[in-house]
Amino acid sequence: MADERNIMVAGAAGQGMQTIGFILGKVMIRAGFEVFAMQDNESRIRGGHNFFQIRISKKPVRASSTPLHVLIALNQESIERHSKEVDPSGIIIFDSEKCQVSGEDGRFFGLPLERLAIEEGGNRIFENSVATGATLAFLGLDFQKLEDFLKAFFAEKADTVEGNLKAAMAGYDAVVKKKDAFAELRINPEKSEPKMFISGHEAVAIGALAAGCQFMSAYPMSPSTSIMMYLAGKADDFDMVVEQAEDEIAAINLAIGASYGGVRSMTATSGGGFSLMVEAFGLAGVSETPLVLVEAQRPGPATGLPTRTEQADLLFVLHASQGEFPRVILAPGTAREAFYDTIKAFDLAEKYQVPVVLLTDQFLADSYFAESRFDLSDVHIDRHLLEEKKAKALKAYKRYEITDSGVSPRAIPTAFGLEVVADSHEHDEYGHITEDPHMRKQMVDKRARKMKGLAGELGPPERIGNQKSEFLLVGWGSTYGAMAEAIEILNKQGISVGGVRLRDLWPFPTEQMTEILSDGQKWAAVENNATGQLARLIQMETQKKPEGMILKYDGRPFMPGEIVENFRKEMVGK
Amino acid sequence: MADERNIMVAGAAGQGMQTIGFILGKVMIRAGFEVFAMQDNESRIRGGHNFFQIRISKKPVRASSTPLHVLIALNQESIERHSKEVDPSGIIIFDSEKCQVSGEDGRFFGLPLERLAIEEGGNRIFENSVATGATLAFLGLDFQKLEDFLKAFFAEKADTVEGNLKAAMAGYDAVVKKKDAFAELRINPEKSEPKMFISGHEAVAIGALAAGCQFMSAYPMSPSTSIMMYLAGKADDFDMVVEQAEDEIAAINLAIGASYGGVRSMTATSGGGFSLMVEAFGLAGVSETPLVLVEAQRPGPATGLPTRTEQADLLFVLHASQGEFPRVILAPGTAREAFYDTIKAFDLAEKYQVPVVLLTDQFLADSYFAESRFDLSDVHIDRHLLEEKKAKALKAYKRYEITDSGVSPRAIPTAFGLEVVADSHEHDEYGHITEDPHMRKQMVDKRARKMKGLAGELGPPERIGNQKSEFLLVGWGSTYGAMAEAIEILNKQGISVGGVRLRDLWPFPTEQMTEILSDGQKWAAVENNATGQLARLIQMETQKKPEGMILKYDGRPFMPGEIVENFRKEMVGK
Amino acid sequence: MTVKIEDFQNDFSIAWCPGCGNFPILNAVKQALVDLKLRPHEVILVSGIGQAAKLPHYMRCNFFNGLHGRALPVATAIRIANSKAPVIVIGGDGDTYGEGGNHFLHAVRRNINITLITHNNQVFGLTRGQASPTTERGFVTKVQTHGVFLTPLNPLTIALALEAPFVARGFAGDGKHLTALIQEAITFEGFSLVDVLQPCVSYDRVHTFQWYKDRVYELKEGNYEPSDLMAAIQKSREWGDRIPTGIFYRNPERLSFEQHSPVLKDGPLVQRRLDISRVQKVIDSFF
Amino acid sequence: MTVKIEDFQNDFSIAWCPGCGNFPILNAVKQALVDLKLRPHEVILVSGIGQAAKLPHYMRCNFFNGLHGRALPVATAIRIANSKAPVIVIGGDGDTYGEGGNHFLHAVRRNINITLITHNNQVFGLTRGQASPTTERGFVTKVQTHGVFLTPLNPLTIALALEAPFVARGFAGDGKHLTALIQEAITFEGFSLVDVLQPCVSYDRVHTFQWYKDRVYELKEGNYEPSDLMAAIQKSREWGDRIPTGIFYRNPERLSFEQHSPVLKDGPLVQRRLDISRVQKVIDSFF
Ligand SMILES: Cc1ncc(C[n+]2csc(CCOP(=O)(O)OP(=O)(O)O)c2C)c(N)n1
Ligand SMILES: Cc1ncc(C[n+]2csc(CCOP(=O)(O)OP(=O)(O)O)c2C)c(N)n1
Ligand code: SF4
Ligand code: SF4
Ligand SMILES: [Mg+2]
Ligand SMILES: [Mg+2]
Repeated sequence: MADERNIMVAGAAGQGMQTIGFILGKVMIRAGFEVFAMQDNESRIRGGHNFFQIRISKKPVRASSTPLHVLIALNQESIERHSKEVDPSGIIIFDSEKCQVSGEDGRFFGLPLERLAIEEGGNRIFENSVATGATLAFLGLDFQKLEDFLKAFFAEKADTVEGNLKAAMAGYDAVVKKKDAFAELRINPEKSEPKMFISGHEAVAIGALAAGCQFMSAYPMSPSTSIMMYLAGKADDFDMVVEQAEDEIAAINLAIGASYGGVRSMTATSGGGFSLMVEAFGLAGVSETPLVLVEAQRPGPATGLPTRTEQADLLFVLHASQGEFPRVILAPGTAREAFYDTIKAFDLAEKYQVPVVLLTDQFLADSYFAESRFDLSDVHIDRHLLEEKKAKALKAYKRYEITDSGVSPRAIPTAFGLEVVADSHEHDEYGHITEDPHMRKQMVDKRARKMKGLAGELGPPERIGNQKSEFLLVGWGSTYGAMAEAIEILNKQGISVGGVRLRDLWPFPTEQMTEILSDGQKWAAVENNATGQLARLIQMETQKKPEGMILKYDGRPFMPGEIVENFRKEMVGK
Repeated sequence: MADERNIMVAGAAGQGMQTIGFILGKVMIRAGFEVFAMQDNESRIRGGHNFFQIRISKKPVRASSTPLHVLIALNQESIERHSKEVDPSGIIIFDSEKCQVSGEDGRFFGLPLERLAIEEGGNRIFENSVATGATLAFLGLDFQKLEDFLKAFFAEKADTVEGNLKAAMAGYDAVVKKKDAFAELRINPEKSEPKMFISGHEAVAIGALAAGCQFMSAYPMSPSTSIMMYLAGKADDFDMVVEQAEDEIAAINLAIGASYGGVRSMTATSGGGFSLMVEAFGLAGVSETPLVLVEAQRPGPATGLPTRTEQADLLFVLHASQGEFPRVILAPGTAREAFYDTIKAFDLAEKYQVPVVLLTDQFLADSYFAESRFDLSDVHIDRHLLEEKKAKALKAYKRYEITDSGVSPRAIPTAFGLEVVADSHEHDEYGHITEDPHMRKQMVDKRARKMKGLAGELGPPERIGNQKSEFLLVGWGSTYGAMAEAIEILNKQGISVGGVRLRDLWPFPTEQMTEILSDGQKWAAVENNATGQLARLIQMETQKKPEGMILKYDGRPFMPGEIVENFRKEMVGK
Repeated sequence: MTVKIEDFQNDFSIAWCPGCGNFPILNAVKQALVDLKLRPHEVILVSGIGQAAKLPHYMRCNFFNGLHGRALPVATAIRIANSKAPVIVIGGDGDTYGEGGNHFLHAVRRNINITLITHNNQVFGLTRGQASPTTERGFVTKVQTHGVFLTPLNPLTIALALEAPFVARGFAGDGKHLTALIQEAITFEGFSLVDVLQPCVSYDRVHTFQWYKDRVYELKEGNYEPSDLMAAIQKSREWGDRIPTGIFYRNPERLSFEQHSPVLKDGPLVQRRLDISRVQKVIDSFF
Repeated sequence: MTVKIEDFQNDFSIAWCPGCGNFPILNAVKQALVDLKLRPHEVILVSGIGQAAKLPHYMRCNFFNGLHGRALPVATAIRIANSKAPVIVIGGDGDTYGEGGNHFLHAVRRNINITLITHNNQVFGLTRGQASPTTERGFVTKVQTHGVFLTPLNPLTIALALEAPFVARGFAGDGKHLTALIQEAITFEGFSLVDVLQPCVSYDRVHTFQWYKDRVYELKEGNYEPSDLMAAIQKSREWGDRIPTGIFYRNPERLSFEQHSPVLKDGPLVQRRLDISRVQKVIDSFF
């Protein structure tokens, strides 16, 4: 029996692919599978062409894969676009009364989806459930799992549960009748611990909750909006204010204000919005106000491809804003990492009084991961503030006291009877404007010293696979899953490839990377961009140049197979 | 007789240092000296402490120097701050009735400046002229030069000329009486061709005029405002509109609009304003709209030191804006270069349809250079537009046609009966929104191909001095003059040092720099910043690391002597 | 040569939701241009980002589709450079009054001769239904979970507070009236605002075509004189059971940017050529 | 413990020009705080960049001196985080109505309980005398060489067009009246604007203290009722031989952001602590 299946739900925006995809994913994870699901959406509300792709597997998966085993084609266009991606042994479910297929292709499985939905469920909106039921049957899975989930999911709407279930059952039954024709597609889950089914940005959002974030301001921008949406739904329960700003400049200044005002705060945007935040990003830097900022990358330049994915903002974020000041850049590769990195971001922001950027992208943001329970036992919130006792003992409060660590005592205004200042000019230790050259130099140096402490806080580059391999793939952020899998495949193909993955990107692990890259392995960067930004950063930091580049910049994420293919082209023989 | 003299006019904002400094500079240059003058101003309108420092020399000078030979101290504070910088043979001119000096220091030369101004000129505002006259006398120069200049300068105001002249003569006479006491200070000019006395930003502004720029939009921000001010005064004569924008975002979008609309256009700002322009900078990139942008650097982060100098925006400008697209960065080092680079910027912007950044800084902007006449005979304006004949023959106009050079035919809207489009999304050849992965990739590649053509347009790194020296100093932008002079001094001191200066910074001259740095010379970067941004860029591009860094980041420019000193500390023995 | 509405047709496929209020606005824009005998290459459309802002892609014309919120400065300078061409800005309510709010204020102050058509659907359509600056109080979204409680921004009142010389409101459900408004706005010499009530069928179930139809009424000259600024401000504040459409204010006396500017008086910048001897003179002045 | 004006004194040296209208405003701010019995550590000042915006450095207080034009969003969120503290924004006219124009619109819409004091000197002081959004027509500068011809932005009218619940104008030449206005603005529950006529002695030779003194008159309750929005709009447009100062509009009925927000009703955010069991519940919801 096979190890995994790829399912795609495809149709026009507004046809509910997200719901059915989400339901399928949940049912599969509850059935005991490992699951990974990605979304591919156009920038429109109705019509066009979207899909939701789910991979179920017996072993952990963190990327999508080909070929498809089940295609749920909700309209004619979906049949035409995706049939060729379906395995010969696969199945294409479509509405036999609304779409047409030509030829004698055994993969086509027509069902009167809409009619069954109306006849069985009582409403055409249940047509997706017919297809869901059929999919379950093809995979040889128990209907009960779906029933349990739908009952929980639509808990408050008995009618909806009823209609969905009847429609799903109709789809299920239609397939079960032809049981043996598709026996090849069946798959059995392993018994495993229950897992969370969670997207990258949901993980960021609940990371923020776990970190005690109480203020979030943003201006909607794909693919970052999901964070604000999620948090807005939880704000009341978490003593949190979520404020939609009039623009991104307001969004970041609001977040900075809230932080100065005394609560943990964050903002989220995409590259275009970050562009507008750049000045205030420097304000956080010079005023030493803690700030957590999610930069959810999408393809640029400018408006680019609003609903698609890319990793082309790394060097921009690293160098953004006039002048020089310390910052932190974290690039999680999975939902689990996104959760913990968010918590870490809040901690580092306050411990070092610097802006911390979580660099995500559309692919990470909207993809669903199967994750073991996020463990809160290690999560402690330390605000790293000046203690009341110390405050009371102070003769004069120097907000920007020059210290060895570069970190100065931070207090919350109106508490402790101190006056707390923050300033955007170069300033003296009291926060007053200065033009003195010596003070200027001292302040630049003080801020810069934080880099040393920060370097000690970050994790080392992660080694993947054999450390003594002939080749090395080097990647960061959301390509993690696809790259790791590609390494596995290449090794199976007899090519000795290891990997290095950077999650904590800045301060850069210069020593470690220099060491890693001094082993004489031929290396290639794997990046979802056109210029190899991590590779360029590595060159800057270590003076090591890659032998090859595996780049993709068409707005779509890597699949492991593509990396394998490109690797063979770029590197083998080098 | 000595080769050069350093003169400083120091006082509070509002005391007219700029006028007297400017007048002295003009008179000196007309007398046949080489002149360099820099300004040091606080961020305030009245009071505080400012100075204007003029160096006159028999050979070309492009940096300030120490010690001072004449200090015109317009208030007590100026005496206290700057006396120690005055050479033992030098002179300190001050108002003997308003300021006090202690001790028996032969350098002090008190004159009742204000009283003489009133008595002789009829108004206290002429007190600076008294000091100017005295300075001339100390240097042994002909009064006639001053008289001629003042008559021309205040041409329309006979009263002012009269008052100034009488006051100046009083100062002059007072010194001439004590003729021999200060004989050491005298200096004779060489006879040389007449030269322009022009600041870096004046040169940018007239470069724009010479390039046929007809639109300029900006939001005031030091040290960039001088460009807008200058152009506003010339707009009527040059069929130009200069528009003060409501903010920097408007400023750059206005400039882009004017360019699309059909005229050459520009904007100017400093780092903080550029931060706000970053998004539209990418808009120029993806819409392929020509744009010339002056980024006049000042020390950051954020508000930083508004009226001071730094070179810390290089990596920011290079990587600014989400996504990846070609751009050009030029960093002139003198007024002359600023003029020609501005003209070149307009040409490249239209030839390649890319944003071009002129990276200046406060020091370059506000400093006055002695320059031979700017020659216009090589300046030709080519708009690089689609020709009318070709336009008329087109079946369909593809604004973003995919070409080998990456450059597509650009037309002006409403001309030729074509519809001209510009788009901020990823688009097809017609400029319509596309989400197609293949078109996306083709468009990224098309835009990226411009880099190749551009690389061929730029000048190579400039070698300074001996190419086979033991050491190499590497610098860019406004440090040019000080670095070149430091190299001269070091060689005179018996240390074998050469230099490399980058003026055309991007596309980077990777091959040439790799070659230069492969010679085994020990090299150090000379930069007015804290992290060595050019050094980091060189590392990224050539994988060569400097042996040392000569950095200054206190908001003040380098003097040659400082580079010499730091070089000896950093490099000698390495 | 007469111009037909088909001349403005292109074959780029429209990504708006079926039934969206943007369709009739697109038609009205085209029809107004036809009525003005303008041909596609003679007019320049400028837009930002949003559903409304896609409009220029859906017809033949010169267009500059720039950034979210930034259409007005682009349009202003296009007009300065090319001051004979009619320039029309198409914006959404988020686009124009949210992200672009500052440019709105100052474009009105400049009184440049362009026409701003705002598709005011009281919602961020393209980003999936968050409140916009014009959203009515109480409207619940996934971000405004307790309903909007900010004061809605009334674009007409603001424009009038800035003495905008041409302020009008149209309704997407009345194409004929809207066409006439747009036409007059384009011919008006100075900054003209046409704020259009535009139902969003996907994210606003309250302000449907019917909801508006039940409420809108036309300001008819004769009954209403659009020449008194204070009266216009007062009228602009009417909203509820009755919602006025039409021209609220028209002031042909106020000089436009083009009329003021000493340089533009001599004709469009784009038609002038540099006289290099002037540069020479400037260079001379530095000696 | 009584508070004295000296308690607000610090020894940082003031960089304003001698005779500048900013000095009496600084005094009025301090005096208003003294009168309200607030101590330096109890009040938070927020400013942007400009001459006016340096004010917080010149007195003892908590302050956040941020970016040019961006004081309002910072102040808004400080108040949200710390919703018991009086938050006062100090801005210039360029700062607040130019660079920060969009935030001005939306801060008014939010009706957060902060006080905005704009030092309106009709000029960009710190950058040496360019026109600001409030500069009167005809004013010649080195950039506006033919004199300003844009319509001056009337901040009071705009605020009123957005239904700001407290709109006042003060004059730097009448410190007592100004103090009273600031005091009332601070105690007002909701967004309050005090636009202050401030002579710039270095760049504006027209609008001197005397020029204003010859023209200003106080709106006195009794003669003028600041409760009618339309009347206030009308009054806000009066400018010329007579210039009204005082409270143009006051609407205590309108609920503030703090009063609306379901979360802030329970007290300042900064005083609450996270209950980790709630996070556990959220995590559970992903299974
Ligand atoms: C700088 C920036 N921020 C945010 C966005 C995301 N965005 C695109 S359209 C839009 C708002 C759309 O609302 P509106 O302007 O009212 O237009 P509609 O879609 O309703 O026509 C937003 C926030 C963006 N493209 N650019
Ligand atoms: C982003 C940005 N743009 C421009 C500036 C330069 N700048 C500083 S203050 C100022 C305007 C000052 O005018 P106003 O706000 O009226 O204050 P005033 O000095 O008159 O009190 C400007 C343009 C800046 N600091 N930051
Ligand atoms: S979301 Fe609303 S505004 Fe956008 S296209 Fe659909 S109906 Fe129209
Ligand atoms: S320039 Fe004007 S506003 Fe600024 S301090 Fe001087 S007088 Fe005051
Ligand atoms: Mg809208
Ligand atoms: Mg001002």
